[in-house]
Amino acid sequence: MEHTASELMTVNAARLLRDGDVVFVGVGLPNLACNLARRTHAPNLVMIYEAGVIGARPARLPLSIGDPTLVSGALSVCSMYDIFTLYLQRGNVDVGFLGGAQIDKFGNINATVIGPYDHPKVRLPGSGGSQEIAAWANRCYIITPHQKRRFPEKVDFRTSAGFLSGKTERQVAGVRGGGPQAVVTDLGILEPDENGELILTALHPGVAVEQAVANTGWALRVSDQLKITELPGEEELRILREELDPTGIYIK
Amino acid sequence: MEHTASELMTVNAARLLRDGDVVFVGVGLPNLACNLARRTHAPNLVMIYEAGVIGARPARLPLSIGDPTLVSGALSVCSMYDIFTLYLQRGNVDVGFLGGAQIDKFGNINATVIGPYDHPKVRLPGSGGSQEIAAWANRCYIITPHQKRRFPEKVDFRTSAGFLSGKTERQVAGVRGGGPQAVVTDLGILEPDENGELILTALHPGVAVEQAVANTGWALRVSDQLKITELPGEEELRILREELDPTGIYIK
Amino acid sequence: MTKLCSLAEAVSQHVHDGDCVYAAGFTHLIPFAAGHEMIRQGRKNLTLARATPDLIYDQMVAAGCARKIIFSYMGNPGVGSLRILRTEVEAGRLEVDEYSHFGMITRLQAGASGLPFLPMNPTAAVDLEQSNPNIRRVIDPYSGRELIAVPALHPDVAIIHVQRADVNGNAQIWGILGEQKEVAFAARKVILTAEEIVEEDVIRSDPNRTMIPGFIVSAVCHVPYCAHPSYTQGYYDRDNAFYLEWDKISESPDAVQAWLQEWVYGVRDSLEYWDKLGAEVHNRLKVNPRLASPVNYGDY
Amino acid sequence: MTKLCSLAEAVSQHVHDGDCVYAAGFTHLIPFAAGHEMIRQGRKNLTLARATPDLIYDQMVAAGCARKIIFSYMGNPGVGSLRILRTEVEAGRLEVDEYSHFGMITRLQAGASGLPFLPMNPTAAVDLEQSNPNIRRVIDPYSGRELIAVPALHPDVAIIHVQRADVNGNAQIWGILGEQKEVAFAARKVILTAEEIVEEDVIRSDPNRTMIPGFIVSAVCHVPYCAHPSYTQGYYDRDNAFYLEWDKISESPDAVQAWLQEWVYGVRDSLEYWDKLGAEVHNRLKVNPRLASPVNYGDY
Repeated sequence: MEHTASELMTVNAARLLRDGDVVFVGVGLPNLACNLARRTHAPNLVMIYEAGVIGARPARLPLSIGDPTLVSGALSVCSMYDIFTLYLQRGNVDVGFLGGAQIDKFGNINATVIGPYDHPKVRLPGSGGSQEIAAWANRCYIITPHQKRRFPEKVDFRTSAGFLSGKTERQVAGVRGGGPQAVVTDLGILEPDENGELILTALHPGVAVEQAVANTGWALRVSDQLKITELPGEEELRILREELDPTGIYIK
Repeated sequence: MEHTASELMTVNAARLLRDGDVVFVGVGLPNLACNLARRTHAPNLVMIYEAGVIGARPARLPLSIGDPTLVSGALSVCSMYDIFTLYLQRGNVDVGFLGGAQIDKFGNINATVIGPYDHPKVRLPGSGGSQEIAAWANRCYIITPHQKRRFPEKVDFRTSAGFLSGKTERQVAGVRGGGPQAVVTDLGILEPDENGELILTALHPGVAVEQAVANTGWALRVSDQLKITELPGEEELRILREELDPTGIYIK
Repeated sequence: MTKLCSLAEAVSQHVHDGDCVYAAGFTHLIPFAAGHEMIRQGRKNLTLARATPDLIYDQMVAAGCARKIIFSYMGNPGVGSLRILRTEVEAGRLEVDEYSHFGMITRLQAGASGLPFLPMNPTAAVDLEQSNPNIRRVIDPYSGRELIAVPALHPDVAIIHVQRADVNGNAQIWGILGEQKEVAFAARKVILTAEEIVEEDVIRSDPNRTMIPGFIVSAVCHVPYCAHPSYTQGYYDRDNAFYLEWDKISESPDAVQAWLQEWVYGVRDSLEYWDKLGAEVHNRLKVNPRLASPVNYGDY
Repeated sequence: MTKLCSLAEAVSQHVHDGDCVYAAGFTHLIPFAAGHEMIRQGRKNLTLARATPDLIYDQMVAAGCARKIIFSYMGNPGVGSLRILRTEVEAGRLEVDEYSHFGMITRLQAGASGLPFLPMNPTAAVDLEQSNPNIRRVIDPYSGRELIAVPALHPDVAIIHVQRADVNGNAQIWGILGEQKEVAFAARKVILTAEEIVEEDVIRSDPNRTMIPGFIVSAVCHVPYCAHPSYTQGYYDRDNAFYLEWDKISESPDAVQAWLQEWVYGVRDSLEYWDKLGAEVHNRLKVNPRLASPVNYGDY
């Protein structure tokens, strides 16, 4: 079956989720990925939104993470202070999804500024919840198109921490979460090696290593156990297209 | 009209409350005094209980400060952390009532131990909410029978701060509340002088200065503007006896 | 003791040029009508604080109300940039005081609690801390480790929209709570806008639902549909179409000024604004009922 | 994924000798049935933590379950002393870790938040601080002033009684909230006791009422009347007569042991205990309904 780049990324991200995971969900593709996982292999996934919603069961695809459809029929709603303390800082969140304008070799993310902070060339939205999600969720995943400008060797501004300059630096910093576990792109999947450097560990069917290397801003290393991902299945695509995003806002 | 010592203290304490005051209420006589004030000159009194109840309208006299009658029909219920932070520490409480086994010359209160802390002769209940009420309520009132053992020159243990060793010491400590404003006893009323020392400022009708002095553990000074309190009025006593404590649990 | 007045009176009496204003609400209950009223009354040099400035502050900045912004996520949620804010910040015309969401909310929690600061665990991402002298370190007196500290925020005025309140300002909220309670207690003054003004007995029937006690409230305004294009849970839907439309409008400064002329300066108040939206929008945002299960407090 | 089991199973599996136990509830919702079950199962050397130890810990100490108490008000509320606790402390047989209410609750809030400590403003009453090395100072990094600090409390087991929960442990509470939520999140394990087990749909109909999410709960026990002589708002009244009676019983160690024999060791579980209380008590504690006003979440 034909599929779009967004469908490919969403399906591969969904497969990284485990049944019973408590997931801090963002809008867009992460939201689609979580809902897809819940309808397939992870029926007990608990979706948490930074707006203070726990166990949402959205009846429609929300544009924002504060949509009323997330509230009606949810398990619990609490204040934002509670979400960030009782849930995230306390260690009750298994998975966080992150995004940003730049992701570097060690999975550090920039969502704040291109250029200097005081005189930005481009002012981006800023951290929102991501500084703490990146630090404290047990596992973090990143979904992003694979483009050289999005993957610089070093980000202009560290909005949220990956492995800093290497895994030991994160360990020394003493943050509780495990850091980024995978970056899902439209070409394949990057994962941290033992030093926290993102290396190519999987390619989607039909993609060449050279494509991934050419679209990465650092000298991308390739795992000696490089895998090929499974194509999105018919049922996965049906759920995405018919149930989750029938008007194709995100998956087109 | 005849009245008991408890009725006398309750009526005099009620008269210290102002309309619109937000009062942190304790059980027993403070509770009676607040409800009496609300039914007479202070209809807009807001009663707060450390259990997390705001604007209670108890339909019956509660034995404890966590009684269900305080909740049904209240304006708001919140957590204990909220009551102590948003209400008390933030400065939203006008009046606090305090009690204890010992009250000293500077209004410091002991509700913790008689004798040394590690090997107490008598183990009392401890602070509960009083350490913070004494520090942060704008005004504090104490209702207590006038007995020498209750009024030592210096308490064995400072559970909550009055004026410490004098008003400047409290000011230097930087606590936000004004400290004890009056001690209502069955003989009269003590109030702090400019140095924070409790002096006799009023006697109940028929009581002699000597009685108050003899029942105080320090050399009690007498205000040169000593007043005589007004006797409890008929309406005040009727409300206490018929509406608030019909079985006479507290006012006997 | 009623505090009931019009929103125009409340803004006129309680919001002054140069104030720090916090119009509360995370996606939900954003008091757009109050933002528009501040624009109509020509407030200047405001410090605008909100975790998510959202369209309300994009519009107020476009109208020239602000000199500084305190925030933690400057985006049009699910859509993209807040173009006006972004342009003003890139041009250096708007002062910035920036945090993560947790940092922002912690500032409010400290302010609401009467504490000078509150700690947060470190995140290992230090660039923002190094750019903002308000973010400091504090030593944990037990482990000796460094934690992050942010200072209390005390807005001069909080504007809080709620589902229902009584005339004294006792207010109930359900759905997303965001930072409503924390802002109300942190601020020096509270202006309350409510979808419905109800009898005190309605409030007293469900005290656990009451987030804000009347005695910290300065003014109570009856403002139905106050939140549009944001929403009020159970009352009307979020106008996602307008959030997408604003992304187009705000591409052009002229289009923005024309929009302000038509929808803010050109209407008297939020009722006229709602009326002007018309039946099609009203219908699109209508919500069918879905009631909470009954709760029994008992008659004690 | 049901976590439903009997209270005996939950205590047997999750409460171990030497644990720090926090049976939550400020006057309201005190899980007496769980205290009695711990007595029946002969738990020893427990550290018992509660702001107000109340009769539940007086009884557990009388039964020899505890070696240490963490508390902030050791009284029989509105009545007088907790005689057994007082005697044990005066005799030096029970270790003491004492705070003000605010200090105790702040320890829980820190624990629930994943922070090592939280600050409080100074009160100028320093005697308790000088007696308890757990109470320390922390420097406000803005003013340089000293604040008071207390360390996070992480009980091994929290026992939380609630009005209603589903089989996964999603739980709703109304009435006095005390420190229920903070204890649940601070603890390593949570045992939930509920007046009613309801369908998940009942919980989902009113998400703002849910205090505890199922995924932090280890066991869910259906225990009607669990709280007697404490109470459950809307379900039954507080048994003030028993609180007064305990003041008499606890004057004599023999009377206390006889009471434990009859009302704890002599009954199998809380249902038998409630039955044994008899019709007169049941009638006295019965409550007429008083319902909350309806709330509409909207069908989005």
